[in-house]
Amino acid sequence: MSLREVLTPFTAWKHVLDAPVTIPDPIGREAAERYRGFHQNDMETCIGCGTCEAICQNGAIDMVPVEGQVTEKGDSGLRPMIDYGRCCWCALCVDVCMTGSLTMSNEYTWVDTDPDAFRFIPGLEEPWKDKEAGYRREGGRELSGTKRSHMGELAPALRGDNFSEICAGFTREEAILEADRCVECGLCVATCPAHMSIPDYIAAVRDQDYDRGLQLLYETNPFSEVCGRICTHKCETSCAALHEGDPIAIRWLKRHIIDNVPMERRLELVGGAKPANGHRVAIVGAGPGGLTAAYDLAREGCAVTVFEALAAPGGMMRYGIPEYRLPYDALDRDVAVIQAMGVEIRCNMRVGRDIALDDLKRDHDAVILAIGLQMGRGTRIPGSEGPGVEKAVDLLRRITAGEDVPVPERVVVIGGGNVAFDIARSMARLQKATHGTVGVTLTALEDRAHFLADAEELIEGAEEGVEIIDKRGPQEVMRDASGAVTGLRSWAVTSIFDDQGRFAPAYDQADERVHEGAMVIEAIGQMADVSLLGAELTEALDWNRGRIAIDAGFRTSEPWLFAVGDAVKGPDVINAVADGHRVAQSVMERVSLQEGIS
Amino acid sequence: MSEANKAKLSNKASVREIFETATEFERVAHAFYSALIPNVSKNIRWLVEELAEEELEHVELFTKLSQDPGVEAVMSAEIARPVADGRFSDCVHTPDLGIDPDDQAVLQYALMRESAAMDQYTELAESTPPGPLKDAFMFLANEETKHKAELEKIYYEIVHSGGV
Amino acid sequence: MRDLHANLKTRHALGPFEPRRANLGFVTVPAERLRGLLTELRDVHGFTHLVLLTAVDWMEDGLFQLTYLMNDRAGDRTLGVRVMLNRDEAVGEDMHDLWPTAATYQRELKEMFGIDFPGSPRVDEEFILEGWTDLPPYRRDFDSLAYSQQTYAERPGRVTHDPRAHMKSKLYPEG
Amino acid sequence: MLSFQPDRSQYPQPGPDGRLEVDLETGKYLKLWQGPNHPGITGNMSVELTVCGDEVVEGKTHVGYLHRGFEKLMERRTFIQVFPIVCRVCVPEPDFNEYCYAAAVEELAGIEVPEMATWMRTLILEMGRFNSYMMFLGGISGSLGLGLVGQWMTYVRDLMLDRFEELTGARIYHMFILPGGVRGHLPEGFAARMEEVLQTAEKYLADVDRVMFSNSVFRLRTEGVGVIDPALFERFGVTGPNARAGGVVKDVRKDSPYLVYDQLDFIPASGKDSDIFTRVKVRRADIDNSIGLIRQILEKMPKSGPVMARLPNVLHWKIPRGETYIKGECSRGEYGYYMVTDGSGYPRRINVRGPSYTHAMALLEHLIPGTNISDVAALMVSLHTYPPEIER
Repeated sequence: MSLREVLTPFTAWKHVLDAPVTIPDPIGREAAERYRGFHQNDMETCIGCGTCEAICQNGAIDMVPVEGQVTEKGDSGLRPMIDYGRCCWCALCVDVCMTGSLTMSNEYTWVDTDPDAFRFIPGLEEPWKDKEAGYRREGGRELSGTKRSHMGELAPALRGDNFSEICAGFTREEAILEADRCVECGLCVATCPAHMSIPDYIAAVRDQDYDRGLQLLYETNPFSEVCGRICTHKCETSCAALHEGDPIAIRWLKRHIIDNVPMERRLELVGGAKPANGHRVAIVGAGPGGLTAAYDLAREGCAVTVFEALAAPGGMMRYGIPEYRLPYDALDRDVAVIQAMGVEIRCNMRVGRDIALDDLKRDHDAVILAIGLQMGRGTRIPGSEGPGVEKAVDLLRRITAGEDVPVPERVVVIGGGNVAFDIARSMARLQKATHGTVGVTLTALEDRAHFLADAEELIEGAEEGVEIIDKRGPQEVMRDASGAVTGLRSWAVTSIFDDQGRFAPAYDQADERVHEGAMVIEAIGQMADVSLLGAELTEALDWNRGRIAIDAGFRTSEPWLFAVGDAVKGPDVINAVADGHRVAQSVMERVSLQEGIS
Repeated sequence: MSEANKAKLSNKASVREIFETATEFERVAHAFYSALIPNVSKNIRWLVEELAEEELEHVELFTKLSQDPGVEAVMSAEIARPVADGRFSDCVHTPDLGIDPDDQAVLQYALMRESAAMDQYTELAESTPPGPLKDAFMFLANEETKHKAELEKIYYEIVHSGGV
Repeated sequence: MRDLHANLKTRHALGPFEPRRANLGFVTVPAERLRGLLTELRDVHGFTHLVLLTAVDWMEDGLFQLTYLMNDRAGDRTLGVRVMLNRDEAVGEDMHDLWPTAATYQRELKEMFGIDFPGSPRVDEEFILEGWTDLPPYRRDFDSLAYSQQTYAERPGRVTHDPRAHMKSKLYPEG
Repeated sequence: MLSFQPDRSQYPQPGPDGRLEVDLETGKYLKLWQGPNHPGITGNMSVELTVCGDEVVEGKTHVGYLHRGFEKLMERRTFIQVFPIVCRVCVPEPDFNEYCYAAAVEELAGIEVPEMATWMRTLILEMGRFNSYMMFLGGISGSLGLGLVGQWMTYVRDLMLDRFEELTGARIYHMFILPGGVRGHLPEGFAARMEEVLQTAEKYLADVDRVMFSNSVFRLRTEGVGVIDPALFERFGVTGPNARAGGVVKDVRKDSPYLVYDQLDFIPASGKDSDIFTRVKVRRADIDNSIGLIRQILEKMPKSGPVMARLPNVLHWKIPRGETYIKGECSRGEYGYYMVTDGSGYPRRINVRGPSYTHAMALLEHLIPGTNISDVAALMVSLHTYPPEIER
């Protein structure tokens, strides 16, 4: 113990004149740039998916309707409300936010006498609403994957000359990875015309419970083999994941489930129909709409007969969509389950030729028209009448039926929809197999960004050698002296839509080109062949701008007649399926009512 | 070649002549569509009915104009014959669309007529001296332009559909 | 560690060695062999440091797992010794004579899991909980959420909406 | 050296069950509660003292004042949801919880953490250790009446909190180390601002050396007081500075290196006397180590690179069945997470192993008899106790 140790501590006094280190007025002190302060939410970017609520370990977030936010496709209209009595400012909600709309300001002082004020909806009028500084997650959305899982596909070199299916479907590993990315917000369900339980069946993939998955599929859709391959998958356009990455491959996951349940097991899981109820229903057309209605009605115990004009059931699914997108055996499996419910499908029975509509009316309690759009539209431009000009749907039908179709070395296709690509890519395959080279030119009015066809059609079509020329308006089919087709003359399209988004092409006549080809295929549109109705019924029915008028329950103005499918409504398989369910419901209401009367 | 047709080929015409052709043009169109209504299948009847209605409005407009003293006063004036007049005059003769024409055929015919009318009235509006007749031609030019655009949209909606 | 396991395996009726890292592994020992194993590990093999003693509730299997985490500081080795106890009348062996700190662990296990350690000092004294009458709270069958809902009042005014159900009600209530 | 030598003939003797027979009725004894609110207790804990005169004959540690059932809460949260709550186990040095939890999850889930993240984690842990010691120096000086040091240290700690704030976005509960990596890179100019803080700290620490370690009062009250016999270390699970002050130079950072400690130069501080003074001295030297380590890390760490590994979708994250133990050297000794998973989306069991569990219970109760009332606070603080580690 030295004197030094007694005296040294007094050196502390040297600080007595130092300026204080404390901040005199800490109110208003700016927090650090990335401070996790009060929340901000960009109301326009937010889609109300509720993933913030799902991850909040404090249960601090409620999803609530907010004035001015509309419930619409891809946006629930709900917005997060945060209870600051529970929030711990961990910012997991910000990290997981699917759109990046939810952030945090670096504001951290808030005084209020009303405790309910601290239960607040960020993005309205809070003072820090537009503050730039504050926590932003680094590196984008890390907590759920943004990249779509890989799926095997036939390489262009291996598929160019054959009709083998291109997509291999997910392996289990790939499917689990993809299913894992889903955040189960359910925004897609509203967009799906059939309102399939998408998040639930994706969860079944994650859990590797394919039985449960299959049952969920069949609750809303008897065409999962088909839809798992060629659905227009609009659901994927309202997927929360697409805002900062790839949308979930919902369509492929659906296919993955069906791929993993063998046929016998499907029948077991779907179960049998109810006992016969004595009602008879006739359905004209074995397309997706008709067969879905048939499936539902048969399960309810009705005796259902489907009259199909062509040699095999499926409608456009078989005769429109090429085999490389939808193999016939896949379609057959879907149809087989429907037939297993007791549905009788009578093929080669064209109503109006092989059997009269009146006979159907007489022998059944109800008739459903599900005739689709089987007739192709033509451009009727000069030169379009006569040999060498074909309709896409006719050619596709002939290819499916196994007929020989002419395969010139050069072909021009008019149209930019999926049908145009179906025929272009089918012809490319036939050319490759016949001539060893591909010579297909596809011209469309639209620019590439607005093609009606799916994006992958453009990619895959180009891979297979289809020359895609956008923004061309067909003017004339050129013919030589002998009358043989030599090409298509077209003008450049300068604009295609008016300010209301309606079709109104304008042309630059100075930019004229001739697309060489010995065949011109028109794939611009389709229409229903309503001749089977006969003059009397046509006159008796109500019509709505060219289509049979129906109510919300798909009832026509004739009480015994219902109509469903592309001919009256939706443009694709999944819409036809959805409508098939609804028409079946209406038919059941009608037959039950009859029962009540008799 | 008849005298009348010779006169048409000269580049001057009296207002009366032009006026009468136009009146006839609209009247024939209305009559044509009206007659077509029962002959087309019910599923496309809506289209023909809409076309007939449009034309009727124009016929009524010409009827009103003919009773206008201001119009009567300029009837004998000579004005430049429009370049489009030949095409326009031809439309006074109605085509044979066959038995039970389909919607696309009706639309294509209607589009051709609207196109001719639009060009005719646009030129007339330019060459007619100021007055109620010029106003009427301007109105018609404007009407037919809108009408043609609308028909084109309908055409594409009907024909270019269902293909996805 | 494998050598050590091979050495001890037969004498102490050890289960298979489950390596986790080069310096961490786990092994299960029958309850009646526990004291002998721990003593040998401590006195002979350098595992002098009892890192922790805790329990895992395998409710579905009707078992409690006791984990004695033993550390050989000089050799940088950690061995987790597991003992499985019958969950219905869970009784563990008192080890406080080997490590006085074990008494604290055992007292906590009694309170939180209901596992008794007869002979352990103050094992029946309340440790953390005061006047607790419910199930031992760290058992899996004690539902802490239900408990808090029964015990505390929720502040009213919180309502949430499921986006999927909300969209259905707004966009397609019929179907 | 002054030493308290009481007449122990009047003391209660252990009964047949080994427990003291203290009969308060005799009037010889007094029950005295130190805590739960007491400057000598860091956090909510109390020591129930039985005193005879001013000598303590028995001490019992009482905890439970801030029990939140963390280990139970963790079992009821998904793996990502546990991340924000682990830091709350410990206010002064929360980051160890974040690191141990993240590392346990990563190991059981088989996730490789990017190199950049391991450097950032090491930096955070050393910053946390530094701050923990700032509170410790304030605490130990306060428990001996040297309030001034506490004020200085609070200031220095606050400067470090500013660095935490700009780096992690928060001052106390940083929630920065999450399974898979860390949440961000160093802000622009961080190293320079950190250097300023370190230099300020060194200036203040030089003052502390003068007013505390060269202070006769401090030395008189801490030298030779609260001696832990190194022979007890193993039996009582003594780790960290408490053991190093008794000559057992064990430091997890050296003996079982984790993160990037094997790429850093430092010599764990140690002493011989195992008394309060040495324990404080060892921690003082540890601070210098931390300052040096922070400088080394900022100099050696990569300048760029990812800080997060690709995780599965955290909303459905399941981890295969397994168990592991992750440990590190926190400011108080060995800190660890024992985690058991069962293949579900929730941890089956997480046990938080904090050094205070043994130091402030069994060891403290063993050390207390025979001390003077006024020394208990310093003794207890010298063990560096954070009560929440006891009652997670």
